[in-house]
Amino acid sequence: MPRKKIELRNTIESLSILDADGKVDKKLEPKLSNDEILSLFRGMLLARRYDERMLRLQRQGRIGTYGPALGQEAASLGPAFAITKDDWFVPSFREPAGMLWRGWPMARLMLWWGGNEIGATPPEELNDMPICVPVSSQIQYGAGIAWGLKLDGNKSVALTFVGDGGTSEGDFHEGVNCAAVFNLPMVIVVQNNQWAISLPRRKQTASETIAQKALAYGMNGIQADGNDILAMIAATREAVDRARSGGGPTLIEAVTYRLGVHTTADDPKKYRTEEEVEAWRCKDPLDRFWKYVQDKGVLNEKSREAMEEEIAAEISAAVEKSETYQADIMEPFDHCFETMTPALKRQRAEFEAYLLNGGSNGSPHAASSSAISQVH
Amino acid sequence: MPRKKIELRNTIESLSILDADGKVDKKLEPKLSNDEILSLFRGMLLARRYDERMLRLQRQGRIGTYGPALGQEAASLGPAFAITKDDWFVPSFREPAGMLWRGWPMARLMLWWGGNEIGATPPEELNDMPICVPVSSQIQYGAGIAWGLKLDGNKSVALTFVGDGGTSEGDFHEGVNCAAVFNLPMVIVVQNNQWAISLPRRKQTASETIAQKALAYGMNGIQADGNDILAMIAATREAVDRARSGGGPTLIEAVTYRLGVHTTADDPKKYRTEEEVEAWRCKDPLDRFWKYVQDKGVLNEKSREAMEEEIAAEISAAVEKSETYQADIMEPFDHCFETMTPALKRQRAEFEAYLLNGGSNGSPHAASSSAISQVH
Amino acid sequence: MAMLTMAKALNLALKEALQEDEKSIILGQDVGYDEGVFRITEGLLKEFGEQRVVDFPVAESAIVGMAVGLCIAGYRPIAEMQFSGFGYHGFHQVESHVSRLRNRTRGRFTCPMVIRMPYGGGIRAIEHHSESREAIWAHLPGLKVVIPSGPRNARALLRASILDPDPVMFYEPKASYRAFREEVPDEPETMEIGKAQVVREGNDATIISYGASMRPVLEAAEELEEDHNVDVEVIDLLSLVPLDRETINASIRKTGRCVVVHEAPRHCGPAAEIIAGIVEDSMLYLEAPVERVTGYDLVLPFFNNELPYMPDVKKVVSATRKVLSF
Amino acid sequence: MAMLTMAKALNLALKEALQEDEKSIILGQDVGYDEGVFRITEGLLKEFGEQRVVDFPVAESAIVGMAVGLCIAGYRPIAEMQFSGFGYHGFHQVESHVSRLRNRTRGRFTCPMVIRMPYGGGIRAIEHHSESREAIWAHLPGLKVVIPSGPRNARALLRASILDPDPVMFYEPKASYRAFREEVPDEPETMEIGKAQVVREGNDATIISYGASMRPVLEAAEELEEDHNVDVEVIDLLSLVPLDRETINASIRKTGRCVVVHEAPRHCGPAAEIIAGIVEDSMLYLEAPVERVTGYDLVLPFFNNELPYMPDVKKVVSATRKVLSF
Ligand SMILES: Cc1ncc(C[n+]2csc(CCOP(=O)(O)OP(=O)(O)O)c2C)c(N)n1
Ligand SMILES: Cc1ncc(C[n+]2csc(CCOP(=O)(O)OP(=O)(O)O)c2C)c(N)n1
Ligand SMILES: [Mg+2]
Ligand SMILES: [Mg+2]
Repeated sequence: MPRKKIELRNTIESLSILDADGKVDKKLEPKLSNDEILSLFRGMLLARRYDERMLRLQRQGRIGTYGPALGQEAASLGPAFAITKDDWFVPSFREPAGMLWRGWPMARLMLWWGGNEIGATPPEELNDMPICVPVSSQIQYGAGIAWGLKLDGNKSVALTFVGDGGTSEGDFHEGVNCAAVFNLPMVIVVQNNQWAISLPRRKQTASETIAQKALAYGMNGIQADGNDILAMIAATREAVDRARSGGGPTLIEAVTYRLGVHTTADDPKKYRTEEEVEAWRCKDPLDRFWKYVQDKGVLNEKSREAMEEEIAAEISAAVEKSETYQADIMEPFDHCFETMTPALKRQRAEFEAYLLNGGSNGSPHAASSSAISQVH
Repeated sequence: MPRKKIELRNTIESLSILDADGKVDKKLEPKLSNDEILSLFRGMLLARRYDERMLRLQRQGRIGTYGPALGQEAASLGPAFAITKDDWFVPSFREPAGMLWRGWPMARLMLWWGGNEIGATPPEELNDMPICVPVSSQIQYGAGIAWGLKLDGNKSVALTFVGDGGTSEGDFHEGVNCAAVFNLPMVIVVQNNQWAISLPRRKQTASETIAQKALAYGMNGIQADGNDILAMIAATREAVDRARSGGGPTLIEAVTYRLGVHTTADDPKKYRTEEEVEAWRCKDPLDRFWKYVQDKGVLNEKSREAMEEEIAAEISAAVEKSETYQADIMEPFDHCFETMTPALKRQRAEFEAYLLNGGSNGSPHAASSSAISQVH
Repeated sequence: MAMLTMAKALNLALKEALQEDEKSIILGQDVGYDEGVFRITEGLLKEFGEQRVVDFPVAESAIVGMAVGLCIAGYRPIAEMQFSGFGYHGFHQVESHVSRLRNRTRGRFTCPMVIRMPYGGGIRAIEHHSESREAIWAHLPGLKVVIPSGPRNARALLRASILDPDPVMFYEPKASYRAFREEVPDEPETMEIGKAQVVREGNDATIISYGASMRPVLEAAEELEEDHNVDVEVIDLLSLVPLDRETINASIRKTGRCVVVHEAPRHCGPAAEIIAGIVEDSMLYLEAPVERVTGYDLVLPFFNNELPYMPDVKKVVSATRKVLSF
Repeated sequence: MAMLTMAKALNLALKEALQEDEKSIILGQDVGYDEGVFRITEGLLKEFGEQRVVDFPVAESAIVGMAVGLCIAGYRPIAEMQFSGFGYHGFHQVESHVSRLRNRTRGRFTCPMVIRMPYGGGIRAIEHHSESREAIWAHLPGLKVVIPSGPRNARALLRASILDPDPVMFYEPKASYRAFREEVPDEPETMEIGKAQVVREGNDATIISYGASMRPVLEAAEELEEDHNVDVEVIDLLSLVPLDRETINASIRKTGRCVVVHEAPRHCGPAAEIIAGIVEDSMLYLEAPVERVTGYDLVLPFFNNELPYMPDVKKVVSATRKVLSF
């Protein structure tokens, strides 16, 4: 036939298991033990309370600009839960839930937002990358890690996150295309939280879904309810199993919503309505899972209270730990190269002389606070 | 339904009208007058003979490295035919057929390959861009031109070319995505000639077709037989009509083949078989259209002979014109900025003194010829 | 005359451009409804609409590359990179097309565009939001590189950059956006691009700087006068390309001593070019080696440690005293 | 010992790397079946297979970015940009990750990778295939920038770069790939990165250069001796980062006169840094301003006009005579 429809290998599906009212699709429900359900709930709650505390710390001037992930807890925790320690976790910057689950010391995350490289230093035992700031650039090293894993032949996968805005970057395209070409064990979760700072999803790309972008790469893609931790677990498990068995990468669109500010420097009232936010608040992943947890009899109001207290104490301890951290002001010279170059040795000596001579030791900042409050 | 297939707005079709045996699908055949058929054939023949002559000139050392488009004549001529003078023609580097059709003086194209900026200077009356070297970077200015046309409200379109290899670049993704978001009057023709230097199409991307990449951007896409000038005309007309009426951009995959070398510095024997090339030679767009032209009674062997002679003379005249061109050695200083900076004035004086002092006037090159023969 | 911050002054220049030339168009991430993450485009979407002030997807290469196309189509784009730390994503488009289009087409097509980007440290921002890499653009032939230091010159230079027939990389010292106010005339004002300003006259030494570093430099100049009875001349370059060697050399020939100050890393940084130019033109007048007070050849530390790694008053004072005591 | 071209010498170093370290991996466009557009990777796919020598899609940012990931996973990638003129497409990945990963993670992750790219003019190549922009990398903290000039040092330096625990931008002077042969030892040989070589001793003036420009420089040195009885010292830098200021200064203190030669544009180019360093360390020894023989601040013309725009023997000779007659 001279003009005919081309049938594609892959189709794009949408997946939802636990809906906003707490109703569960029994057929699709992933099998979880009560312990697992408990710890998943704790993980979500911990991330939520962490975010809330960080917002307060920012207002008190105790950390810098902060970018919360309020409302997106399920979208990073579900996937993190669905992989093993041996797998790699490659975050963007909206995955505190996943990072804490993986074992990042909370104090380190706090130190990142407090302006310390130690916060970007993954503990030795974690196969984790730190927060990544240049949007979508992490896709590339995510793909590169997956490549390494494939070369190693060790069946691990690289779970990599990016935002809806990030899908417009060239880096997204190049990395995902290459992951498909090389058939890499990579799972890409796009946290489609409907906004990229002030740009709504529909102005970011004209495609109906983000998931269908997988078709451009001839790979698997699925749209999952990102506020439904069960759907996120199921979608990721499916993708991870496929990747482990040589089936290549998968693109998972997690449909979610950024309930809070982009960062504390942002004022969402400029670009979105309170009604829109309210509508999404009803789909809060934590509330939804809380119903599920209660239905399963894993927790009740009272035992949750205890959990809340425990979490509050954990967070306070992390705050204290982070606030007693003392950065070594000379350290940057040690980490530019393995061996300091002559130029750096000279500059280090110059810097040392400056400090000895009473130079600034880092506090307090000179810039006006009005400038600070406008920074992303 | 908690797990369901997502139906997409767009589907991808394939289109072929004039097949390799010269059979025509009458239903789809675009209406062309005999004059149009004649000039289209002349355009294809001219491009073919131009390429052949350029290859000879290169072997004789009269131009630099040359990148022929042998076998891809229909894929750029068809689209060029389907737009008007007011529309913009934004080539990559495999569109001599389209460029000559648009009205580029052949001598200028020769001068481009002879190493002169005049060859990159579109004549004042053409809405054309010159040859673009950084793969896919032209997609961006193509989209920007389309944006300007839309702002002007003047119904023109920007026809932009790229190769199959070019679709892997971040620039392709960013430009096409933005064209779709802004609903720009742009037609993107991907000349899928199966190879990007030595990389075969299947290692460039894992998608079954290039056309389906349109789905990632929520826009129209079609796969056309790029060796079938009728299909290329029909596909482009459809896309152009849609763009003019506000329907946004279209991605056209022209399935074609590079019958010759990537450039004269390339040795395709290193990476592809003679059988493969032979198989595609049977699909030669010129031979195929020649049958059509004869069937239509527009030309016969004899009148074609006359045309061949006329073309040979035209090309010889262009060679002569290009070889008598004298570049102004001082000119580069005039075209860096509208007004020369003090630094450049100073450097210009320095350069003048050097020339007066007997400095090189440009000939001959010092590099060893063995180095030259290895350059892409 | 109104007392404006640099943020407001830049906003004024943008507004004037949109008013005066219907072909001018602003594009960038969050420049429309959000009015820019630093509010530099405040009120512009409201006044000029979505066609003229365009919120762009997160795609820097396309911002630059499509701006090239807009230029070809006869428009005058004013593009914003949200932070200079993300301008690199468009580097290849700048190198391949923005800086070359005029030359390649022998003037048939040109790029009368401005690429604005906030740069520099000192505002407690997260990684990638504090660097100074102006030298990489200054090295590319075909670009102008303009860097204002205060509200008044920011407005006048942005206006001049927009009117310029060639592409201008416009680096905005974000730490100065709201740090102080200056009188800015109500009437449109331009400054010639490529002319440095002697912002303080003196005879003992010349301090050359630009952008955000002008503040510690001027403070240092006062401290030097008050505490050390040293009378320094201060030059605000205002642009790195063209570089005003005439003004620099006139001053060096007077003072014979020089300190160059910038936040950018030292190696192959702007100070090196300034020193090379001084050597070429005025070596015999130099009475001491030129001192460089610059960023070290390190990535600027995360913000908790960044301040000591930046030029400050103390460093400028001691470098100046060093060139004086040579 | 064998007499090899630089192309063959580089090929040898790559082969050694693949043989000695199973974690080494070569990636780039057309490096496999095509054996590289300059045949630098000749025979490697055949010997080491598709897993070790990887033909990559046309996506420079991914070549760089995925190489970062390979490093994190414990591999040692040797990436090729087909031409330095397309390396810009990966600039943001280099700036954001390659050059910073060690610092950001306090050494938990590092980037022991090499990015090779052919650079420079003079081979009648089309647009974008002839530039010299090494300065933009040299300005980024965290990168080493190595540029060999002949077969023997090319092999030894590439080997050293591959073994280096930090990222190296390895600029290959393509005009020298097959221009001449040198004895190259059969046994693996390395050179310390960051050490310049005095390739000709002399007392009257110092000519500093690197890469492709070494050829006209050495020819000029001979001409100066024969025709003008001038005895110049010639320094081959071999790397821009680290820059061997010790060797430079020792020579300047001896000769008092200096010419710096490179193809890169002048403004903010490598010569500026070299001159600034000389001023800082040895100003009082300078008996004449340092001359720069460099590319002009223009895009290199298309090849028909490029030669006069590049440094050549005549320019080096006349600049040297100028510093001598000052
Ligand atoms: C390359 C790059 N460009 C711009 C920015 C500034 N920026 C930070 S977050 C952001 C929006 C990202 O949107 P999205 O990917 O949807 O992630 P979200 O913030 O919604 O989680 C932008 C533009 C950046 N960090 N990196
Ligand atoms: C950004 C960039 N990277 C690399 C190159 C070198 N190069 C020239 S053509 C080519 C292959 C392009 O393949 P394709 O897009 O399929 O076009 P074709 O040559 O097949 O027409 C490459 C890699 C380039 N010109 N630009
Ligand atoms: Mg988002
Ligand atoms: Mg191709």
